[in-house]
Amino acid sequence: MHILFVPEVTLAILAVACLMYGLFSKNNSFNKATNFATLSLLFVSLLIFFDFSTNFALFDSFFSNTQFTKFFKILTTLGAAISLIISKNYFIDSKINKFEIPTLLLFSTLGMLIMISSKNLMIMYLAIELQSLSLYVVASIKRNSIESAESGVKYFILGALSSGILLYGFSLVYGFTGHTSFEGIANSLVEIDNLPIGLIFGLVFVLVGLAFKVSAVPFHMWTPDVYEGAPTSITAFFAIVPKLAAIALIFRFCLEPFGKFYFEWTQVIFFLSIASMFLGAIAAIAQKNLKRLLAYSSIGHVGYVLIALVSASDQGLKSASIYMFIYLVMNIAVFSIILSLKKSDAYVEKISSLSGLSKSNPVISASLAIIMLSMAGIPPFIGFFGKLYVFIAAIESQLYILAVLGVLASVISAFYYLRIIKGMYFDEPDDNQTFEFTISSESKVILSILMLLITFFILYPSLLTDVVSSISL
Amino acid sequence: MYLYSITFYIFSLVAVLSALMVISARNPVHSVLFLILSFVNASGLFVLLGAEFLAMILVVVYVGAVAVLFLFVVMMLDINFVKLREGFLQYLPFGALLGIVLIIELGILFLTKSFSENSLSQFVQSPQINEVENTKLIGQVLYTDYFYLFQISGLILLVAMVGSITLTLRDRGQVKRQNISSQNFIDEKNAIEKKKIKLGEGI
Amino acid sequence: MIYLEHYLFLAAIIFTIGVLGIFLNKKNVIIILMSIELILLSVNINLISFSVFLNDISGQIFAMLTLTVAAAEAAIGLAILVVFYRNLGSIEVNKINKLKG
Amino acid sequence: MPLLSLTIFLPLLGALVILLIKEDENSVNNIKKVALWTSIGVFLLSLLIWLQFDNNNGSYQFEEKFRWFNDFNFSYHIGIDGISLFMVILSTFLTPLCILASWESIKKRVKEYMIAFLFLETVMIGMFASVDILLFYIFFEAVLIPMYLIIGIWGGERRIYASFKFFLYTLLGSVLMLIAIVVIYRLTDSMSIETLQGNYFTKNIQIYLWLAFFASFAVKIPMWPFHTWLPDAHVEAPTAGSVILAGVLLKMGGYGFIRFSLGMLPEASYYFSPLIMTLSIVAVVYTSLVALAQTDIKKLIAYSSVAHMGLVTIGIFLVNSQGLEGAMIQMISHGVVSGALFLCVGVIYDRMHTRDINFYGGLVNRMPIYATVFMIFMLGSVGLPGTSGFIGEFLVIVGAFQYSSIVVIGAATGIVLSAVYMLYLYKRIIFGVMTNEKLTEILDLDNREKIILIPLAIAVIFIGIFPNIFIEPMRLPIESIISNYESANAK
Amino acid sequence: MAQLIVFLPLIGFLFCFFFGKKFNFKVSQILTTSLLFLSAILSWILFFSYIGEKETQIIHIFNWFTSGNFIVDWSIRLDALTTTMFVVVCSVSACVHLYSIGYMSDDPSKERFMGYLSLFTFFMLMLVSSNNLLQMFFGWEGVGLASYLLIGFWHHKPSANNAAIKAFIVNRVGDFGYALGIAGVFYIFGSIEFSVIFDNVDNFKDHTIHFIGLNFSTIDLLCFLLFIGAMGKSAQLGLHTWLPDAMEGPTPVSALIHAATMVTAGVFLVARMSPLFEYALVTNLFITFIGASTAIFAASIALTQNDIKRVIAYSTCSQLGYMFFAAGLGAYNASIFHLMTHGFFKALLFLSAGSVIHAMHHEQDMRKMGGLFKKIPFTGSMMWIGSLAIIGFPYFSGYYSKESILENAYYSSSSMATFAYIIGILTALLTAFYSWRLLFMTFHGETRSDLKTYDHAHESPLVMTIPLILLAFGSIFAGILFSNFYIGKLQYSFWGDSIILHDGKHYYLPFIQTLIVKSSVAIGVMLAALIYFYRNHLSKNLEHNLDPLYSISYNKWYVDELYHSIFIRPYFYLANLFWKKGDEKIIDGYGPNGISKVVSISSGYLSRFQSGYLYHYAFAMLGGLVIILTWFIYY
Repeated sequence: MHILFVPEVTLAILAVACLMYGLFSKNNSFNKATNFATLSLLFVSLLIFFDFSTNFALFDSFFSNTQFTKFFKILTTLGAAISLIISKNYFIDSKINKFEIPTLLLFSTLGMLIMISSKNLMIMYLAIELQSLSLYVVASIKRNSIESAESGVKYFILGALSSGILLYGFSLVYGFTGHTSFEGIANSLVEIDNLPIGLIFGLVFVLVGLAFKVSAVPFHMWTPDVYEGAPTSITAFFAIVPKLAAIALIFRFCLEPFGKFYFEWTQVIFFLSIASMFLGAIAAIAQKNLKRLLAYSSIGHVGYVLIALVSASDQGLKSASIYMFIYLVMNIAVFSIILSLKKSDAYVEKISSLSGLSKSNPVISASLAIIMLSMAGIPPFIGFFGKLYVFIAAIESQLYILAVLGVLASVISAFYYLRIIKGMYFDEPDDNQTFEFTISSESKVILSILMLLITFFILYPSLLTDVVSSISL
Repeated sequence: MYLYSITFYIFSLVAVLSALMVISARNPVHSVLFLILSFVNASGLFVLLGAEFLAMILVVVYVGAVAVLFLFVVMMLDINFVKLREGFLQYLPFGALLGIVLIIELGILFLTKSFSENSLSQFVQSPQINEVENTKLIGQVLYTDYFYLFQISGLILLVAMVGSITLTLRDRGQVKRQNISSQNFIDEKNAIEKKKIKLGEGI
Repeated sequence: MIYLEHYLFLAAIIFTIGVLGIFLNKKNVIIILMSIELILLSVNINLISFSVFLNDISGQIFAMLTLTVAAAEAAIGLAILVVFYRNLGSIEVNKINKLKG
Repeated sequence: MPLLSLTIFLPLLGALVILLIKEDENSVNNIKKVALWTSIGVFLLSLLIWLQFDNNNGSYQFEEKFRWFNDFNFSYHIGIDGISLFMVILSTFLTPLCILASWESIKKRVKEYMIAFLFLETVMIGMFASVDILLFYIFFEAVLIPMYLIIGIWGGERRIYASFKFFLYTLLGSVLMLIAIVVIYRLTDSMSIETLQGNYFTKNIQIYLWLAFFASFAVKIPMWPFHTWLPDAHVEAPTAGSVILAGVLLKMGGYGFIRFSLGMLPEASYYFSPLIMTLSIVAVVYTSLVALAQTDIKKLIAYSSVAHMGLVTIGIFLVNSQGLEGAMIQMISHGVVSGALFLCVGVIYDRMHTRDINFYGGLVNRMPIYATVFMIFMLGSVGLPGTSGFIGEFLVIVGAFQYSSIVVIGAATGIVLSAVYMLYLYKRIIFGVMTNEKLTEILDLDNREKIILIPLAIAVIFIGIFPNIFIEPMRLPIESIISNYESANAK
Repeated sequence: MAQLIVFLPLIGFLFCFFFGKKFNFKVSQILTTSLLFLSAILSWILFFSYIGEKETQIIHIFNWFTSGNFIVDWSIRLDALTTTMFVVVCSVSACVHLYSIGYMSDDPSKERFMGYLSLFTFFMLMLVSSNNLLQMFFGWEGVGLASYLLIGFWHHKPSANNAAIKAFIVNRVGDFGYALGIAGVFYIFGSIEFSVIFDNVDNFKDHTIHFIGLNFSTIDLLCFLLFIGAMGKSAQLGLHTWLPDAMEGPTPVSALIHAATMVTAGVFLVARMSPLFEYALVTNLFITFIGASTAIFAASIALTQNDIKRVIAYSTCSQLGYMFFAAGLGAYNASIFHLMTHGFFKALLFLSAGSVIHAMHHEQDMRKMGGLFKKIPFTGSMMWIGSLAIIGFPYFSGYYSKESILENAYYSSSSMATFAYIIGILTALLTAFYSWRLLFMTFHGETRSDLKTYDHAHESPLVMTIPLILLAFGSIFAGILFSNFYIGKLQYSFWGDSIILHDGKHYYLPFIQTLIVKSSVAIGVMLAALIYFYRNHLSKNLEHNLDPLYSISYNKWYVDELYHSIFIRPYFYLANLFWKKGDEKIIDGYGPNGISKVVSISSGYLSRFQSGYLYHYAFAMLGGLVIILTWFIYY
């Protein structure tokens, strides 16, 4: 019976159960399914926390279970659960309350969990597809909205293209090493000193595919459109959860089978990292839509995490874990605000419509301001520590150029974060429309905890760093 | 051996040409048909390689299911096909350039000497027919070693199903459905409602 | 003689055609979906030929899984396309530009 | 008793109290009072620190140290020595005056304003009291937040431009410092300013580190040509914001130069001192000239700040006791004087709502007390002997003579040029016949303004007559920096 | 006692500053004046105590500041030089204080004025009693400040404001040199205390120093820098422009500035530093040259000025020139002696002029005076005494000091000596001319003022005349009484080691030279009498016929205009250029604003790149892929 407590298995069963539960409950199916899904995710994260899956023989060739994967899996499940909690109201309010949504998100989360711990190209591919197919659907779930449909189309087509490229890369890797498992690939490379060009090609194709998943420049172009077009609750999920899995995967893919040849892949990641940081920072400046802005901001954040990847070290791994945790915290916080903030009966999406928020809702605007400063990496807020750790990793690996470019990009990006604060605090409201902040009590609790974490993380950073310190591949 | 080569070239030529037609045909219906042709030829190649099971699967799954699905959708959506061909050439130079570069690079990868010099050259011989036949071999591992993959692909299909239904199924509010149990359990007291109607006011 | 390279190059050509199909096409989304199928086909050719030449069955299993996923992808792709068509009344690629900037 | 921590965090406590007060018409005064009394309390605490300070101890005093990160050697390590002592006191001295200065002029969002100010005070004190470099950096950057809000919310017409320019410009400088800090940590595994004083790095590394620190401090102090944010920020900031900006925030750059560039990177400092000298001399001459052309009073004073800070940087990189002590005294003095000048501008701005020099004239006829205190600060700015400005300026000149003739001439031109623009300003505002009819009803200083300005005037004179009180405590730390520097460059 | 002398005026000032408004103005007036008189009396007592041989005495007050080995103390150095200056400063200042009570009787802010006067005196006393260069600088700048305050006392007058600023800034230019000089002295000697410097001068006789790319003799350079300061304070040629403008202040201020405080500071500095200047051979030549040039230059301007105060002002300038060239030639004692006598008669002249102005209801133009002797005979005779003193009429004080300077010039071995001597004589002639021109134009002949003013002209009240009498006493007898101590037989015992004395023998001019000197003065007087008294129309003719010369003189050699076009205009031009072009266009334009513009433009570009079209996105992805592949192929 142990197998039933393997988190992935449990989640698969619960996902199907959720589908059934939603299908057969007569009314309020969305509510019920969502609650069910949330509890399932929390339950699964507990399972992950207590390591029920270790040493399960049948999984050995496909799943790896390390502190790193455990950390990311917990983040993923918690992130998914919380994003469900904070977006529940929004779903109901904007009449996209279909029970399929939590179900699909459960499946997607399952895909992510498998992604995180996959150590075989095949299962990696399947996991990625399981994850993204669900997301394609939820992106276009608001059927009567052109934007939602368009974002679905774009996400789907570009995603399919990227997975095609990824797959092509897999086939090359498989062909040139004769293995699909990470260990096999790594073993077949032990004796080789120079990576054969075929494998380099395979590697590049795979990296491009993965770069799409983490939305690194220039494979990022879907991100702003999908973030903007998808219903905000879905965007919240997009911004929070899949990034975690994709980052974990790209780390593991680079460091496990190809760890020896880091010189080759760091060249690619180096370029992606710089491009992401700068594009994320620069392009965001012209944005008027809050969700789009956050999309670019997430692109920028990915650039920083990739710095940690380029450092190709243990410290890099830890830094990335910390960074992703902080990214998660900040994004959940910001989306829990956006998902509850209405102005004259419409959810706030334009940056300009934030003007005057500080007068009517001082607490909310202060929170949002703190989050923005934190995202910009201004101490004493939590975001600073993410950047600090990334730069420590970079400096340890003597990536001075990357570190310098990183901080320069962070200055540019500070501009648009500040612009939001400016909108709330400096601008006079242009109209008399009032803000309405409706937030469920659960979300309120979550938001408060996160705000405390963001603000007072500085007091006891070891809270996080101790957890991370044991992480390795 | 010549026969093998000739067969290979015929299959691959047709596959490539029909693939080209897929993306350049004026009529989407033709595109779909060319897609089918391309797949059929590819499955021929699979047979040449000795992967009969996949060849069959390819024909069954693609030609039988996917391509038909495409055809179905193409027919279902009421689209003005003539209009859909415009503007193809606008980006051709760029696209062709990119395509050529990609082809050349992949060509460099596969057709240069360095390729055959590396570890794979030992396999570059005529295909071997295994002692165990292909289908059996797949069958031996698919439900054992790759059981979990199989399960996950099942989940993927489930997700695809759920997803397509969610997206496309429309609840038509006006449609009146018969609810047999409620018909059966109707209470006669409630079946008829009496109302007093005042004169000159209507209901 | 037909070597592995021939198969790989064939796959490369089909891959390129598939890729070109995605961005040369400005009008019809369905063609794009088909191009994706072409890409996946090319991958399958790759996988199977490698599998045969490496004398390793896992490549064929991989190809089979790919086929499954491709089918699922096609289904979802078409479903999304239908949603889009219902909203816009068209499947022209160059009308998909509400979201930009 | 952790006196220093208490000093640092007491303002934050005050801010928390204010946070709990609901802002309405009745409670506005309570909010102001809480802020004022908190800051006065902090000032008294800092005086207590001064009282207990041991002049004959060159190392850090009032040290407190707690481990902060488990995985890295960062710690909450604070302490003050003679160099930081007066920076702390300057901060605590100016804050209550600023709060008092905002008593009437800040009408909207008083609660947020006071919170921002108290937060700012915490951060400033914390920065000067940090011994751990990372802690220093955190405070150093955190300063941007309240200042950004102060300029942006309560500022003038172009406040948004100014606040963004301020924030981004200084951020740009300081992030490079972050890289340098991390590099230092990687190389030495230590983050304590105290242990890193000396010559720990090879010259090549020093040069890169130095440039990174330079980027940050040169913008902050600000040196020519990184100064253009300052006039904008000053002009747009509310009076109290300008006071703190000129009074304390600029000093962060000079403080950083002494602590980091000189203290940790002596060889690079030697290598780059010609660059600093060139930029500083240009700053002195150039900005003094530009100051003359200004029509906005605040802008003029802002430019004069740049010129005065040019003297500070010259003094610092002379690395002799006259130069360094001169620079320190000049910083203290400038903190008082320019702060006071901005307060003076605030006085008439509150009355007439314009800072245009041409609008004013002949104020002495209606505002004799104002004219007198303004005169004292003006003379302090000009560097008249007997005022605080003189000591620093002159020590720098004395020090500069030992360095190079060009530098000393450059530094000394400041004597002439500062007199030109300040006297010209004074004449245009205060003297002459009152031609503008709007001015005829202008009132002289009220009691609140007197309470603000007179302590500052006393401070200006006091520092000028008894500078030794201020030089004594910093003597030992400065000597150790100098001897470090000399032994490093003797090789 | 010395402390009292120095700080009593400060007490007066502080009282006026803090409590002046609270009490009746009379309290301030009486208090400050009596304090000053107290100071003056004390300083005379002190002075007489120094007439006997007495060691230099140093009274330490407290340490001002110490930075490294740069140690500055507040202290008072007492020697013959200091006490002389005490006497001059306190006496003149006391008289001016007293006089001001009368002169400023119509002014609304009397207490402020009295306070400033006391402050002025205090700073000057600080200056002269200093034992180090920096305390001296304190006084030095302090008198600058006080002069600024007093010149601009009537702050409603734009010309007064401008003059005040001009005074301060021109002085600052000098201070620039002085400050450098102090820094240099510290650099060389390791101390700025006089005794240390003087003790070590010998060691640096042949020392050279590298300065702005050239090698200088150290002492020459230091003295040159210090002398720049002295030039500024003492209004020597080049930095003299502030002094005539300083007439914008009330007349007692002018008296104070010209006679006792401020302008004498430069001479005092050179005398005080005489052990150092003694070795500055080149600089001494320069000093002589500047001094002599100033003497004749200022005198030439004084010839044609019509403002009564301006004439006297230029005469001060010219007399200062005498003092400087004497100092430059090494005759420090003569220089100081002239300073002292000049203090008395110049104060007398100014206060008398003030009295005239007071009588004429603030009319200063001599062309509107004349014949006033009948109306105000007392003032007239005071003016006569002063004028006799200034031209060196025998047995008046000026006679001794000026004669002594000329003697020194005649016998000096310096290469500038002859030049100085000739200039000295010429200047004496001009001095006599413009002094009598002033007398004639003001007091004699027909009146040119409107009758009403003339009729109302009246003698000043007693508070104004008493100081005149006191000063007249000084002007007449200072020479007779003290020449022995300063330049005569007793000079060694008197001066002690407070200044450098050359061979103590008192040479007298050869008879023929004496004759030349005396006759030049006589010619000056007679010319003035001829032109301005007997043949009044001649003046107009001369003005006309000697036009270029006259214009040059009348327009002060166009120095102000010159400065305006080579300093002030470019200054403003540069200021605007740096601001508009430098800061706004270049630094901001290419710096922050430029970068943000670039960023926002590229941001717009990037968001256009994000066109919304699928094929563009796919193209970008493929492009990225191909680029990376190409990179690896060519790498």
